[in-house]
Amino acid sequence: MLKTLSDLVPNVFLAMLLAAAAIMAFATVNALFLVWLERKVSARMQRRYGPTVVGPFGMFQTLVDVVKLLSKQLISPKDIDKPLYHLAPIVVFVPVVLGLSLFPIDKSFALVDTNVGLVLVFAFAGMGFIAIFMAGWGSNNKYALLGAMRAVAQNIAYEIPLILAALAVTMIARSMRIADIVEAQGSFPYILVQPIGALIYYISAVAETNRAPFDIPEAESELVAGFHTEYSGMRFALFFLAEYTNMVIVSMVATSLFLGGYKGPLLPGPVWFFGKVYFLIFVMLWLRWTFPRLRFDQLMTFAWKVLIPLALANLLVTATVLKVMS
Amino acid sequence: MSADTSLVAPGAEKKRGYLALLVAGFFTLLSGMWVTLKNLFRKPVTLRYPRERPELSTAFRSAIDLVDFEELGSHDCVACMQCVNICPSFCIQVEGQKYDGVKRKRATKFLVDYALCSVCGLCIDVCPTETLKYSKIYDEVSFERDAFVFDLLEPFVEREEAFLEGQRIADAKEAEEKKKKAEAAKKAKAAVAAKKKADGGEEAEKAEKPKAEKPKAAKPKAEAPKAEAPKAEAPRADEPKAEAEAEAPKAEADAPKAEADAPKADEPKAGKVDKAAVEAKPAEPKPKAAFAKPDSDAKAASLARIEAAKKRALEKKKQAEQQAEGEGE
Amino acid sequence: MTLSHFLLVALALFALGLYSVLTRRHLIGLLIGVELMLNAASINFLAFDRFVVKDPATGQIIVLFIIGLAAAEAAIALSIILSAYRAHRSADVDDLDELKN
Amino acid sequence: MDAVHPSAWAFVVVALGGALLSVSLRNILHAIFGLALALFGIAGLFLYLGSPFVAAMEVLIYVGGISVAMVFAVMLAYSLGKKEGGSTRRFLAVVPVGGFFGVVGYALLRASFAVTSKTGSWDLKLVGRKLLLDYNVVFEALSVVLLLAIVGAIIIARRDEKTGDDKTADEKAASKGNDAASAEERAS
Repeated sequence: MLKTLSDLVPNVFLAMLLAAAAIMAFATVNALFLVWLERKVSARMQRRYGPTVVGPFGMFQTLVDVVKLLSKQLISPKDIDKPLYHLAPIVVFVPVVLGLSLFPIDKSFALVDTNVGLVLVFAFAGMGFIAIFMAGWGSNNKYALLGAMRAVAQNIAYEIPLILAALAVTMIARSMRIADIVEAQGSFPYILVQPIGALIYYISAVAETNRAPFDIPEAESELVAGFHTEYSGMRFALFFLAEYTNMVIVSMVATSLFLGGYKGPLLPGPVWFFGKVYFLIFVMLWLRWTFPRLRFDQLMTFAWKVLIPLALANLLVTATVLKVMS
Repeated sequence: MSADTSLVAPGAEKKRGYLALLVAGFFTLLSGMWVTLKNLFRKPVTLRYPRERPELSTAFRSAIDLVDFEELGSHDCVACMQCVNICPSFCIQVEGQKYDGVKRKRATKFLVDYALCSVCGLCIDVCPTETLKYSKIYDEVSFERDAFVFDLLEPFVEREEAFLEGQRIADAKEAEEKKKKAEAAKKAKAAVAAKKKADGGEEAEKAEKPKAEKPKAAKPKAEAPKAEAPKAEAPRADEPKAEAEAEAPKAEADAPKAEADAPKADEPKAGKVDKAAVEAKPAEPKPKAAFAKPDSDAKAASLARIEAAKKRALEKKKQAEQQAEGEGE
Repeated sequence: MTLSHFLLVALALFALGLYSVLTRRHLIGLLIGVELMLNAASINFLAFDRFVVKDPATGQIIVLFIIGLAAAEAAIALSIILSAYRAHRSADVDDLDELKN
Repeated sequence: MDAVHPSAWAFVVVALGGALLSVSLRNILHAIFGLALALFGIAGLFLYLGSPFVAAMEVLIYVGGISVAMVFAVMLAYSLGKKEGGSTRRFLAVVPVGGFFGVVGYALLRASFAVTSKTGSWDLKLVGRKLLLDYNVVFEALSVVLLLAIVGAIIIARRDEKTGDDKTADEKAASKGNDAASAEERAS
């Protein structure tokens, strides 16, 4: 049976502290690794070397960057909306930490286990918009505000196909508990049953995390850096951290829903789980360094005219097939 | 919304249906991803510049440098001033001195202002001893103009004494041989004169002249083919680090002739190593000297300048070593 | 926490919502008040569901209905606010005193 | 049935604090973020009341949907110019609200409820089944209401193309955002 942290640590507060510490540590290390990976992958795709100097293969480059960011002055622009501006980097991190705790990384372990895990993940992802808005509005900067509005419009548009695609899977698995969905995948992953759903989910997930080619909220050629234009030093690093952790979360969802989570031959569960997660993240990097950015109207057209109808059709077909088969 | 918002370029594509377009678009995306995937596993084409340096073409031209002749153990500048005279940019300064017991003049000062040099190569063409060549310097950077004044004699300063000593001996030998020959010639002449007093001495004088001049003319010619080889043979060819340089010249100076034979034997090999030498060369610290008052011949000042240049070179060397150590991947 | 605690909390939320509706002049302020009141009702439903009712599914369903209705209401209200703002260049309740337009 | 774990008070504090912020803050945008905080706290209370699904829905729809839509609306129709209600207005509001709170609170404290033990289950499947069988009509009606709300929101918020000649340039510039706004209203 699935064990959770509260089974292992009886004291609730201690368990919460432990979970928070573990998640923060994971998020930080993961972001350090991912930034390095992104730089390396992008470099190799452009036939450059990428970071090579600090540490083996330049792996500690991001560590050095973090030290640099930590030592930087925190600049607050004039006439900012102070509470919003200062709260935004913290708020953006809350849903990320909450969302990371929900995934079973092995047959027998997840930090938290609820029967509505999937819904919770999407709910927490939705909370991220608030922080983006706070940052965009609080910065008193037109680029930040435009970036925030774009980010929210985009995220709301792409959340629909995201959830619809995930819904098709929950219909097959007959559960919203992530562990159950993973278990229901038996010997073959759901990507074979739901190829279109998986594709829709993945595209929407890339858009949800504001990654290229959907990185319109932070399109540097038009909006400087979008909603975090005015943030410097560690505040900026927190946004960065949240972005990269968001990538992990959507990849974890995709892994659990479509790729069979921790399942796999020979190797232990966590290895499979994280291997799949990082493969999906690699594909995200791959996409980013392959495709040019969409225009905003193209982005919206794609969401409303392509992804949502496809996702709805997918859901309908799935429901029909399930009804006929049962 | 207008047609502008459609995902498709206007025109031929519009005939296709919604789903067909989607599928076609999807495969287009895949082909794009295939391109980046292929490139992901290719070797990078960039050079990590301060650590890796480009292999410069043999046709590469930069400021002039003195050739380090293997068999001489030093350069062969005789301070003839031809390069100074022909230089259109007035960027060369040469002074020479005659030493006791050494036949030829030696340069005591050879400054090139790279900031002025137009790399026209006239000095190289005009050099009678062929001791000038293009250097491979391409990344000299400085905030001061003086930093571009190179003291080309700098690498030779340490071995100058030894060279002069060797040259004295060689010249003495030569002089002796010459004397002997001259004596022999005299004897012969005397003999001939004695023999053919009746014929007159005009013919004998004619025969003597070319004999005396021959060794002079032959020498540079014999050196010329050798001159390329030493580059490869020199210890810095194998060890790009400038460290070895300090010790090497002495060894060269002691036994110049023994080493000079070696490269001849395996010339093709040497040619290969030559490339490495070319690549390694720019990494060596180039001597620089201040050029504050070019006309003042105060020797002390110039010595001080050379000292400063040495210091700079040492610092550079250290940096280069540190970089070499810190080099990753 | 027992049932009456939850009911008191819900009451406090409802009172705050009511206060907001009464004092705010910005249209969105009114909407905020309404949302708070709706949520107070939701808490009441779930609290009774948790402590009193025998079948717990019913309360959840009602709360879900409330949430759905609130979403619909918010969408309509916001679009009305937008069009009112466009017509009057103001989202202030006191400025919207004409029947025309 | 036994009482809820006392750590739920933390969420009570969050909910009431957020509500206080949303009521008292003058900046309407801050008030919306206060509302989001309050809704988050209320979602936590739902969790303690035994329904994680409703809590998740609360966060998903209220925090991620409605409050975001409100912020969007504020940004499209932003007017902070006027001060919120004066002190007389506030005082006039406090009297009935305080009265209401006092009366109902008193009634609540006096009342006694028959706390019973559960017979049904909290299972999500049961909720779904009931939703589609017992409450089918309500469910369908609600979906119709949502559809109407979507269509109505679009129609109301949409600029009337024919009579839109007297709009100022400023408004025309703002109209670009309307598509996004209606899109996002559809989402919520």
